[in-house]
Formats: sequence, structure tokens, C-alpha cells
Amino acid sequence: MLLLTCPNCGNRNVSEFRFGGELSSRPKDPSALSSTEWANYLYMRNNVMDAQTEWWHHNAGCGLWFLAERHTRTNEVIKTYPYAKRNA
Amino acid sequence: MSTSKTPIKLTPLHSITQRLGVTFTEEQGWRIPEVYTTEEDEITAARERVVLADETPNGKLLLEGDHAESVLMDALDLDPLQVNEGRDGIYCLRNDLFFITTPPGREVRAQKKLTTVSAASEQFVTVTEVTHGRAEIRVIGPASQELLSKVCGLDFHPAAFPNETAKQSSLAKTTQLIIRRDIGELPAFSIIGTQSLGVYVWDTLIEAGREFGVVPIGRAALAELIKG
Amino acid sequence: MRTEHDILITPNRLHPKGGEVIDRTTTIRFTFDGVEYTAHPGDTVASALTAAGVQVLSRSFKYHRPRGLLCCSGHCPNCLVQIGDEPNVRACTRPVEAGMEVRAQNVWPSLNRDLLSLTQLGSRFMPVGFYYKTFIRPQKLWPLYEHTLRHIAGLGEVHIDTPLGEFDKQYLHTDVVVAGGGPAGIGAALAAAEAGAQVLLFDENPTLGGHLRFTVPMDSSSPPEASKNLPELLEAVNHQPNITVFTDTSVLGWYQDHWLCAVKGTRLFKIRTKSVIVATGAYEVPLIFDNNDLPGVMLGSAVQRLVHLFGVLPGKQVVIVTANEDGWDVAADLQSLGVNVGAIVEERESNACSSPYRDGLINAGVPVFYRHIIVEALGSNAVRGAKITRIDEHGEISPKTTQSLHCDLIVTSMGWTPATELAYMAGGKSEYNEERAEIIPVSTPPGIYVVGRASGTHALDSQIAEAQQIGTAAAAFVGFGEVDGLTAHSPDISKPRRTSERVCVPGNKKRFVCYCEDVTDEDVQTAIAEGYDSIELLKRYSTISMGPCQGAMCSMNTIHLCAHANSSTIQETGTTTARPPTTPVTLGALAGQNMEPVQTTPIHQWHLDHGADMMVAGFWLRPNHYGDPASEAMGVRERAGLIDVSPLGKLQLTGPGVPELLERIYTNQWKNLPVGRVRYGVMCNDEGVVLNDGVCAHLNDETWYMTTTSTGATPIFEWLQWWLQSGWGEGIHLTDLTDAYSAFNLAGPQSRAVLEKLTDRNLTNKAFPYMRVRSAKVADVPCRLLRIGFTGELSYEVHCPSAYALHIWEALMDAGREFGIAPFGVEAQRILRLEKAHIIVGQDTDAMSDPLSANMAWAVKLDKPDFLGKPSLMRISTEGPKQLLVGFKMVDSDVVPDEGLQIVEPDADGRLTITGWVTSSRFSPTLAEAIGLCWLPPELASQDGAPFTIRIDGNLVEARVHHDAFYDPDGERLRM
Amino acid sequence: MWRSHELKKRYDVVIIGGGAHGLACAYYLAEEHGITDVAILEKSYIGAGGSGRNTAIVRSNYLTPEGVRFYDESVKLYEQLSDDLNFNVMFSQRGHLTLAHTDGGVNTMRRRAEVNQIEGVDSRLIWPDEIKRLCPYLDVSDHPRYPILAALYHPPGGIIRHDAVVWGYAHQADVRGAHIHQNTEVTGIKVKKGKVTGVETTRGRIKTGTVLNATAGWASTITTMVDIKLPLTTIPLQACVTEPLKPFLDVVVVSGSLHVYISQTDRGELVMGASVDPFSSYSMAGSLTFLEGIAGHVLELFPALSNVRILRQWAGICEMPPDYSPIMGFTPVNGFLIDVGWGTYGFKASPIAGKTLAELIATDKTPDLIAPFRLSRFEENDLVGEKGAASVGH
Repeated sequence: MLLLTCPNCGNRNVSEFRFGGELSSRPKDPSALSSTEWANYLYMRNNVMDAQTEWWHHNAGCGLWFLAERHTRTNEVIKTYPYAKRNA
Repeated sequence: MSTSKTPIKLTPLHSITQRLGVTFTEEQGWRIPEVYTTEEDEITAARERVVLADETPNGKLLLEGDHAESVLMDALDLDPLQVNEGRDGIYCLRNDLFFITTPPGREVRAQKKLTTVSAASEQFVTVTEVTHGRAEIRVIGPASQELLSKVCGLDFHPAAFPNETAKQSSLAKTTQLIIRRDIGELPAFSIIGTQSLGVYVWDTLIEAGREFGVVPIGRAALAELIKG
Repeated sequence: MRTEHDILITPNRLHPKGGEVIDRTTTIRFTFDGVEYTAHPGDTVASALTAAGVQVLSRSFKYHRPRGLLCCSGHCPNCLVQIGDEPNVRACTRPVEAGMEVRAQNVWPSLNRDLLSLTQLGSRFMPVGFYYKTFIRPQKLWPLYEHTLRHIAGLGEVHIDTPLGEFDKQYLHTDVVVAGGGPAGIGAALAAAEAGAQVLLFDENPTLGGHLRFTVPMDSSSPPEASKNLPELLEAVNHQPNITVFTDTSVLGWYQDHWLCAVKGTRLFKIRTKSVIVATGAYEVPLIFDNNDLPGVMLGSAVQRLVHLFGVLPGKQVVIVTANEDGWDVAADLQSLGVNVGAIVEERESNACSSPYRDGLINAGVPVFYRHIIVEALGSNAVRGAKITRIDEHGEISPKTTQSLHCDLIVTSMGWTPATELAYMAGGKSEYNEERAEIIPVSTPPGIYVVGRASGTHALDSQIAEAQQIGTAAAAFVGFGEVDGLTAHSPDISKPRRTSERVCVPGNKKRFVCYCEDVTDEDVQTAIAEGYDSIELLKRYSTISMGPCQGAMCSMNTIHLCAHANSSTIQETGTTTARPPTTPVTLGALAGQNMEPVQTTPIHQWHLDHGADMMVAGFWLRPNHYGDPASEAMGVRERAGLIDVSPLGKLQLTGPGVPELLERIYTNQWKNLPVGRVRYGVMCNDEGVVLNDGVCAHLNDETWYMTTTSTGATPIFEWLQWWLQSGWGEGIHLTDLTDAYSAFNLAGPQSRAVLEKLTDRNLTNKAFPYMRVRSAKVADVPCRLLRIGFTGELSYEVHCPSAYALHIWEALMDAGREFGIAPFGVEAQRILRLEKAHIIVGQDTDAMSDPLSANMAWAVKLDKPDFLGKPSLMRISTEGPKQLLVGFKMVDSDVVPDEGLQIVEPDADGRLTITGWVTSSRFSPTLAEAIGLCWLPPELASQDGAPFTIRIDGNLVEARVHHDAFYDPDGERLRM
Repeated sequence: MWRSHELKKRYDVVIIGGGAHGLACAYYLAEEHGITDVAILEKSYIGAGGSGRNTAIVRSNYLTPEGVRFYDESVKLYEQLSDDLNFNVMFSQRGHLTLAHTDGGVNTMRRRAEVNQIEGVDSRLIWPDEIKRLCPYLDVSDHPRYPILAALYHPPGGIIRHDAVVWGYAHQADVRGAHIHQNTEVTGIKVKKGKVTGVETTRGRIKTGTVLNATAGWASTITTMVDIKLPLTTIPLQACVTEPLKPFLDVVVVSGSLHVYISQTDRGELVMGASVDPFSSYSMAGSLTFLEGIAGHVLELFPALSNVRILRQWAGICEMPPDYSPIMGFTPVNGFLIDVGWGTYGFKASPIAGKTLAELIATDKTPDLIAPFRLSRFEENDLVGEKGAASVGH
């Protein structure tokens, strides 16, 4: 079972978390998008077989939503960090 | 125009303890079990095996906010260290969220103090009393770690889970706050989670603890244990 | 004085000797196929039966050939039996219990006279994969063929009344796990523990020691008494506090981040460790020759287990077929017990043999045949003899030199293959070591180590030396002490090779590669010739290694045959994927204690005590009704009713930023909602699909109190937490109060009268109008009152602190008695809300429904700058919905169409086109007619009274669109 | 059964993915349209992907009319496939039960039954007494947590020998001239002026004007080679098998809310699967969580199986589209076609997917049957209604 490091609680079994999908931020001004651009935001995914930045929620723990960088083929978690530190 | 019956607070485990034909008592407005079998047997079970105690009446507050720590310090005029070490029932769940537990009844005063201080601080801090929302089951005794390691994936070895620490994790497939607060030499863990799951968690712990001879204990035995 | 029946008079029981695991002082009885046998405590079913002279234990899967003990270590399928309710039990590892009922599997009429073995007569027509090439035509006969095939196949039985059994689990945390408690495993555990690491040592046998328990260790450097190591090793383990031993426990699998699973009887262990040392030894590899599956053909290690652990001798006249020192080892063992070793058939030249027992055996007159190999096992139900031939200079057998030897036991010791599945699951890589003729692990990921026979090291002194090094390395890896660079592992070339490259001896009868599936070497050639030439295709086509032994007995031989047939190297041929579990594990152990979370409201017991019929709603148990939902509904319409709605999601939002958040997550306006007001809101995702609905009350300046559906409570809490923590959380705090408040909906024309008896709060319309929230003391308890109406009557939702729930509920029931109050359940609530045409998210809507189509356009304010779902709802509003949710009545008002029925339009020739479906329908007791909600095309839904047809039991039944609420369309009763 | 060939420089059609879909398409191209200059490129052995890892269930009792019509054609093709391919694929139409444990679940089953009947597919709602007759080992008592209220009974549904479908199509495609290239991985796709011109592989370059992406799990990694993004998330799907038992389970049993699929093979093993993993990944390692979950749920339905032993677990990877329906046909890049998005329901569609895509390649027109599954539906916000049942109707 994958070990995920919650930025707040430390190493925990992945069964304590809920996967939030690859990072895709909501457009700042949705009304500026064409319907195709909006459909792409809603539905299209990179779905890489590589390192991917994604959301996780420590729902059985401290309730923190945070980001993780994980290699999707090996499940190796490179790092996890709070959303606030995404540009750090 | 109030009715004749004065309001009495019941814990979520009240119905299953009632079925065991237990003698009840009242403390701080709560009806709680005084004793299940005999005080001596319950104390022996706690000292030699493992017991469960319904401590739902303990007061519970949540303090939320980026500046919760500073408000907490001002309110309880403590120096910062103690706040993070979980002394005197204050546990840091997240840098913006503190859990404060008080003996039954003392939560009202604590909430007032915190509310007035946070208002004065002009910081945006929210104080919420959640005593009614949580069931609190305390697992006490030498076999408590082994019992809990049948239903929870955390490492309960003393080095990994020392006294006076709080961890939020999955227990019996439900979200629980687990606080280790030993009673003298006896390891003791408070399992605090949403009250509608109280009966389910209690029944699951009783079933998992059968091999260790787990029994419930009432107020009398618990008080005696705490006196030491 | 030992009485008659204390002395076991069974043909194969040896007189007592040291190292036995049986208690000869007591006798227990069990039955096998109805016949009673005796055993000693510690005997396995197989050892007891062998002691009594029973050789045939099962019948093979396809040809139903008689099968007897082969490996005696729980890896081959030959001793699978049914014990009571338990199918597929390995008799050679299951201890005997008094009164056990053991039965052979898949035989008819009996084990010894199994008529199904007649299938062998047609074996010419049943080559590998025959079922793909037969029974094709005529197609309609296939079900008949299949029925017979199914009833011939299968092994054990599942009895329909088997009790569920008691199972549980335990999490363990440690620094180092050692899988395998043989000399190498013990040595590594001791070294790691001495360095300070916490070690868990697992072994599948009842006691530690591995092969030391039953073999005189083959160690050319020191004389036989090297076996004294076992007591020393056990002593050291007992005195090492850092080691915890688990016997009778198999490590089933390695999973990501050193997460291991092990099983001991009915308990499953789930282990988080930092390092794993794989010391699981090796499987002895069977030789393939004519009739090699005959009962009485056994592996050398199997005979030594029977002799040393259980004092049982499986045969009196033995032929040893070997290519390594182990064969001579077994010969010396048996010779010392007075057994007549009829011959040693040694594949190698005499100068290649270095066994210390050779001279002793030859001096004792044991005939030795160098450069010889067995070509056939003679006998029909059990071994009666062996045919052997010379091996010529080209390594081929020369049939002219064939001679027969009389014997009742053929022991083969031709070599080993490392049992390293755990290391390969963890990402270990292997290579075929030409010199050792074994597939050996050459690289393992950090924290994974392999030691002992599992890494190709057979000599005891080398094993112990390696174990010391590896144990120290593992401890250093987890942080205890350091070790200078660990030399890359390579098997000890100085010690003699233990495995022959010869795996198959040609012949003219059947030679079995896979015992579980009855696959012969000819089948392998045929399959490869037909194009199934990769090791994976060969496995899937021939089903080799897909049976109970999962390749323990056949993988190595199959790789050799596959490489040979493709004339490629063993390395090029490769291996199939190693998968958990390493040994089969019961569903009960994997399931463990039943832990299915159930949520109950604080007054759950009251409901049960008052005859409530409970229903499952998400994780909650809720009263569906108290006997008669229709009269419960009428009670609310005419008098007053009380329903427990505690499962409602209840979220507290505080802070200056809340109004802006509500604007963004709801589809309607929230900024201007004054304190004391309550508003209904619909939440959508960015696709415009309805996620949830509920009310939100503005309690005081910066405190809001939001409700959601009961199944929506946790999902919406997590949904809001995400938006707050990903950018929209400025000045907002969110707390889940779902269980902090219990909620009771007091509904009906008399509800004000009932409530007035319990509170001083002014309940008049002026002071407390519809869609308002008030704090009030009710029966001396501080509560929140929300004047909202899902049922369409005057009603108050009383939210009280949960510990007071029973007090408040009973107070309301007592106060209401004079007005004829009665509790009502979810079913009555569904009737009442349907009479008002209120939708239920999740029943009337699904994962495609938007609010504009679901008759909630009034709640969607598209003029707001932005909110979740707006772009999609803008598009739907311009293009117009494809379907609309609308009320309907039946023309024949007594017909109530089931929910889920389809709305259809017949074309000219009667073909039906589906245009919509019924989401809700009930017979309304108040209106005395059937009412419902359904999806319809917009052009139909927009005309009040428009007719359409519902398909009910194949015929088309007329219904009409009905726009307004069925009951009190103007909502006057709500505002009484 | 199939020969190995040298990689030609040029093929009329290149199919990426040697599973049941790709091989079926090659077969129908030759059989029905005479197009035989076809290469099937498989990076491993044929059937190594989803085709060799699924729980081999065949059914057509879907929710939407377009879904039901599509899968029903597949069932009809399966019914004659042994004869067509002269290879017994052992299609066992033993009946398929989808259990409902809540009122919502019963309504959804009724919805599917009604749509099925209207579309001419044999499917009906049955109640606990008939469920018990069809499947005596099921626990139809009213234990609180997951009571079996009703079931959608679909007699034509059943199980099949999935590898045999792969080998049968491979053999017949090979006989008709298609070249099956195993151990040949596509590493790049050449596009000039919006049109496909060739593919690069580990064994050399091929010129072609038509490329079909018939991979499952890896579809996005192929489609990114032509700069197209898909609405797919790759996620593991696990399964396991028990030791062989005498026959006792004569129907396929599926539970919506318990996410369990279980059937007994002709050899007597129970093959069991569940819903997709809780998080996306390309790893096929498999987890203990899956084994624990499925064991608990299977015992909830079949309490008599607690002594039955699991022999082996494995995992494959699949792609879940937002509306639980495939994505087939044309893409913005001319000549680059897709047969992807098959989630947990791909194997049962192999024949009809192969047939309709062969027709599309041959005629350059989208057959009506698969029009609802076009890639452009996401831009046109015309998602398939199967999504409706999936998330709500458990």
C-alpha cells in the first residue's frame, strides 16, 4: 500500500486519502472561454505516464487538500506540499 | 413555559449500555453508567487486560483560524511550546485548527474565554463547541495498543505514539481523532469521532477485544483509576 | 502397562527417534473416505495416511490419474483433499484433529475406482487446447458439452450451509521482516537484531529451522554433526528480544512501499516494514519421465520430511535417482534406518560426485549406476519398479541398455529452483546462472535482500556467512549501524552444483510437466508449434502453472522445455509474472472481522421500540415507516407529524467571506440575504450538473448554517473544503456539525400549537414568518428553529444539540398527543413532497441533470457574474434543454406506474421510441389519485395537460402533463 | 495459428494494439471489405493488455438505447463467433444478474430492464425468490447492510474464454493476409499538414495513411504522438481467481453498490473483479486493499465461501471517460482513428467495435451504430446517457 506524506500529519497509508485528479485550475474568467475551450477544461486530461502533479485530500485525517508529484507508472511519490507552496 | 422534565443529556452509547442493565448516575447534566459489573472487577480488567469507557461528556471545542495559535496563547496565557505539545488538553490538529478538550461542564467557560479573546484580537478566529457532535470512547489497559492495532493502521508502539499526542486517522474504516492520555502507568487512548458512528465503533472494539477479555467500565472504576 | 491399542501397528511407522514433531503417547482417530485411521498429535493427514500404508490421495484434474505424495511441503496439488466444509486442503501440511472427516475430491464413484479415469482412453483426442478445436459445431450443442465439461472439472466442494467462521486482522510495524525461518533466515534475523533493528521472523512451518529440521546438512567442510546448529540457532533466537517469531505463518505478498501481507490460520497480518529479507528457500524440481506422476515417486526432501518429522517410511525398497549430493544424502539417511536402498542412479560421472557418504554406501553394498537416468516408473496405482538406462557420451539415453529394478519407492533429487516470488514482486530481477543451472536473483530494489537457497546458496556454512552479512546490511539500511559496501551477491562457485540441466527424459508414455493441469511435455511441444511460443502465451494456452501449485513444481521445467522448443536461451525465454499470494489464502482471512460502518441517529432505539421498519440510506439506518405510510402522510396533512431528519448534512460557515462563497457555489443570489432569513439553494459542478440541494440560514452577522442531503453531507463537505483550500477560502471557516445537531421536522396544521406548548418564542406568522430561522429554548433546551416546508404544510425544523435529542423528541410527542401527533418515516415524506412536486436530488435527477432541465430554472440566476456551472448553464439556456422534468397524472387515476418505467412514442409500425422516463410516482392518499414526476421532451413538457404514453407490462398507458404542484399549488398552507 | 513476418515498409492500414479490438478490426477489414494489407503492432504478446486480464463477462443490458443497441450487436456476433473463427471461444450464455440493494438501485435496474425490452434485448427485473432459484448460494436474507431487494436478470449475458477470442481473430486475420507483429512498439506517429503519413516502431518505420489506436490503458500515450488530448484517465482494474471448485455458481453475479463481479469458469475457478482503483495509475502491480475489499463483499453476498482460497491476483489498466462510454472513430488528425475509452466494459464490445471500425476505415464514414461515441461529442456537450446510471443508480 502506497505511503503518502500528508504535509500536516506525515507518512500515512494511501487508504486515508482521497485522490483529487490531475491539477487543472479553474479558469479565472470562464465567460472569456469559447464552448470548446470550456469543454476542454471540463473533460480533457493530460493523463501522462510520467511525473504528474495532482490533488489529494486527507479525508480520514486532518482534512487538508494538498498537491503531490507522483510518477504514474511506478507510483513513486516524488514530493507532496500544501497548495499554498505550489510556486515555491 | 417549560415542561416538568428537566433536560438530561444522553451519550450515543446510552441505548446499548441500557440494554446491559447498568446502574446509571448523573454528572454535569449527563446520564452516564456508574458501574457495569463491580468496581473491583472493572478496575482489575483495566489494570490487567483492557477496558472501554464512554467519556462522551468531556467538553470539546474547535478553534479555527490562521491566528488561532496566538489567540489560544493570549486566552490561556501559555507560552507557545505547550500549545504544540498537547499539554492540558490542547492539541494541534493542523496549523490553522486546534482541538481543546476539558473535563465535563468546563467547556462553556473555556468557550466564553476564547470567544472574548478572539473578538478582542481582531483576528478572524472561529470557536465552535462540538461536544454534542462527538462520541468519545476511551480504551484503557496494557492490551489497548494490541487491540487498537486490529482496527487501525497507525503504529501504536510507544516510540511512534507517545503519551499526550493526538493523531487523526482511519479506525474501523471511519475517521477518528485518537489522543493518547495515559492514566498513571496504564496506556489509554481516547477515540473521538462523529457521534452517529459511536455505537458502530463501540461494537467493533468490543468484538476485536474479545480475545483480550475487554469489558466496559463505568464512572466509579474510571474515577478510582484516575486517582491512582 | 501400555495397552494393545497404544502401540501403533501400522506398516510404515518407524520406531521413535529424535527431532520428531509427533506425540507418540496419545492416539487420535479420523476418517478418510469413510474408513477410520489413527494418528498421533502432530501428524499431518498425509503423514498419518502414509503411516497406515495409504498411497493414493487424489486423482489428477484432467485424466483422473491416481496421485500420491510428491513434495510433502504444501506446494504440489497431489494431496488436495476435502476436510468437512473446507475444500482443497493440502493434506501434507494440515495437522490431524480428532474426528476429522477427510474425503478425496473430484472422484466418481470412489478414489480407488474412479471411472472418470476412463477419459485417458480418449487422450489421443484430448491434446493441449483440444477444447478450442472441438465442440464448435453445431453451436446449439455447445451448452450440452459445456455442462458435462463443468461437472468433470473442479476439485473441492462448497457446501451451501458452510458457516461464515471467525476471522480477524492485525497491523504490525517493524524495521526488518525476514520471510523464511531456515538457517539463512534465522542467521539474518539474528544479525539485524544484534545491530539494534526490530525484526519479525515468519515461517510457514510449525517450528523454525527450515530444512535443518529434517536433513543432515550437506557440508563438505564439517562432518554430519553440523546439524547441531539447529538447537544453537533456536536458542539464540529465543534470547534475542528484538526478534518476534511467527510460525505457521506464510508471507503472502509484497506490496508498494514495503507493505506485506501474511496469514496464520484465521488471522491476517498487514505489515509496514522498512526492509525485507527473503529467505524462503527453494522448491525441489521434479524430473519429467514416463509415468513420473505415479504414487510412490517422491522428491528427496519429501521423504526426509516424512522420516525425520513424523517417523514414517513411505517405502521399503528404494531407488534413488539423483544428480546432486542431496540424493546421496537421502540414501545415507534411509540406509542408516535399515531401509533397503536398491540402487543409486547417478546422472553424473563418478568423479563428479563429492558426497561424504559415497564410500560408506558403496561399502554397505548399495549398487550405484553412474551416468544413468530413470526412463519409466513401473506400476498402475503405485510404484512397483523403475526402468533405468545408460546415458551415452552425447548425453542421450540409449534404450538398448534399459534394465528394470524392483522397488516400491522412487526418490528423485535432480535439483532446486529458488522460491523468490516475494523478491520479484518487489521488483527484483533474475538471471539464469549457467554454472548453477538455477534462475537466481541478481538485483533487488533498496531494502530488499535475498539470502540462502532462495539466492542459490545451498551449503550451510555459506548460508550462515551470507546471512550474517545481509542481516547487518538490512539493519544498516534502516539506520542501525553501518556496513561497508555490500558485495554484489553471487552464488558460491566453490561449492558443488546442486541442479542438473536435464529436466526431461524422452519416452513413449505420458510424461507430466504440470501436475495440477495434467500437461505433458508433448503438449508443450504441440502448443509451441501452434504459435503459442512466448512463455506467457504457452501458459495461457496450455494452462501450465495456472493450478493450485501456481508454478512451484512446473515453472522451471516449463522454461527449459519452452527454450528448447524455440531453440533460444533460458534467459531469452524469461519467466512469467510473480503475483501474490505466494500460497493460496481463504476469502475469510482476507475479509477479516466484518467492519461495515453504520450510522444511527441518537433516537434510533426509540424508532425500534415504536415498530419502525428501518431502511438503508447511504451509511445511515432510518425509519422507512411505522406500519402505514399512507396514514402517516394523511396525519401530517390533517393534524401534525414528526420525522427524524437528523442525517441531514449540517455545515457551519463563519467569516466575512461567506456571502461571496455562497454566490459562487449556489446557482441563486445570496449576497443580500438578511440575518434571520433562510433560502433554498441548488449546487452544481462546472458541467452544470446538480450536485446537491438544501437550505442555508443566515444565523447572525458572520455565521451561516447550511444543510445538505444526508448522502451528500460528506461529499459536499469535502467539495467545499477543496474550493476553500484552492483559492476561494479568504475569510471563511468551515465546520461539520452534521452530528452536533439532531433535527426533527414537526409538520402539519397543528404544528404551531404543539410547539407553542414548549417554547416562549413568539411563533406567530408576523414574528416568525415562512423561510425564517430563530434561536429558541424548546423544553428548556437551546435550539435552532427553521420554518421551512418540504412536506408543504406549516412546519418547523427543530435542530437541537444531539445529547438532548431524546428529551426534545419525547417532549414534542407528549405536547402533540392532544393534537393526534404521530411519527412519520421516509416513505410518508416521499408521498408528501411528491404532492408538492418537490424533486429529490439523486432520484429525480441523475449525473446528467442540470437545474434548468430539472424544473429549477427559478433557482438559477444567470445574471450573476460567475458561479460553478454558469458557462454550461448559459449554453443550455440558449440551446434549450433536451428534456424537462415535469409533473404528470394518470388518465386512469388508479394506475401507479413503477419508478423507472419508460415513456415511449409508437411509430407507424409499432416500433417504440423512448422519449423519457418516470422518476417518481405514488398514489396520493390526500388527492386519491396517482401522481408523479417524469422527464419528457420540452415540446411535450411545456403543454399543461398534454397526453403521452408510459409502457407498463408491454402495453401503453396514457398520462397527462401536470404543471403545478398537485396539492396547495399557491403554498398557502406553508404560510398559515 | 499466426505467422511472424518481416516489417514491410508500407501498409494500407496500421492498427496499434494486438488485443481483441485490434485483431477483430483486422479480421473484419479482410473478411468484409477485402482490405488485407494491414499491420497489427503489439508491443508485447497478443492479448497481453486488457484482453488477457478482464473478467470475461459479456452482456448488453445497458441503460441507454444507443448503448443497448451497440452491445446487443456484439452479443449476436459472439453467438456465432466460434463458427466464424472455427475456434471454440466457449461463449457460455448462462444468464447475468445485477443486484440492487437500495430503492434507488431497484429503480435503475427497472430503467435498464425497460430500455432493454424496448430495444429487443432479453432483460427483466426479478425478485428475491427467483434470484434464490437461479443462484442458491446467494444470501437473500434481509441482513441490514446490503439487503438484496431485486436484480436485473439478463439471460443472454454470460462469460467467454477471453484469450480464445484473441487467438481466434489472430488466426483468421493472419490466414487472410494481415501481418501480426508482436514485440513491436510504436514510438512515434508522423503527421504532415494534418494528415497521418507513417509510424515509427522499435523495429523500423512504416509508411501508411491510416492508423487506428486500439490500445486500452495506454491510449493517451499514443494519442499525444499526434498532439491530441483525450477525456481519459488511466486507472488500474484488478481481478483475482480462486482454486477450482465443483460447479455451484451457474450465473454471472454483479452487484452495483458492492462493486463486485463474480462468475465460475468451466474449469471450476471463481473469477472475481471489482470497480476501478481509488486513484489513477499506469501501474499493474495490484494491491492488498483490492483483495481485502473484494473478499469482504463476496462473503456479504455468498457467506458459504469463507473457506474458498484465492490462488492469484492480477491487474490491468483501463481508461475511464467522463460518460462511461467509448470514444470511437475520427479525430481532428486526418487518418488517425481511435477505438479507446473502454473503461471496464471493453472486452464485451470487441467484435462489434472491430466490425464498425473496419467499416469506417473502408467507407470513410461513421456507421450510425457508433455515431453517439464520436470524440466531438464532448465539445458538442452531447455526452452519452450511460453516465446517468453509473454514478447514481447503485
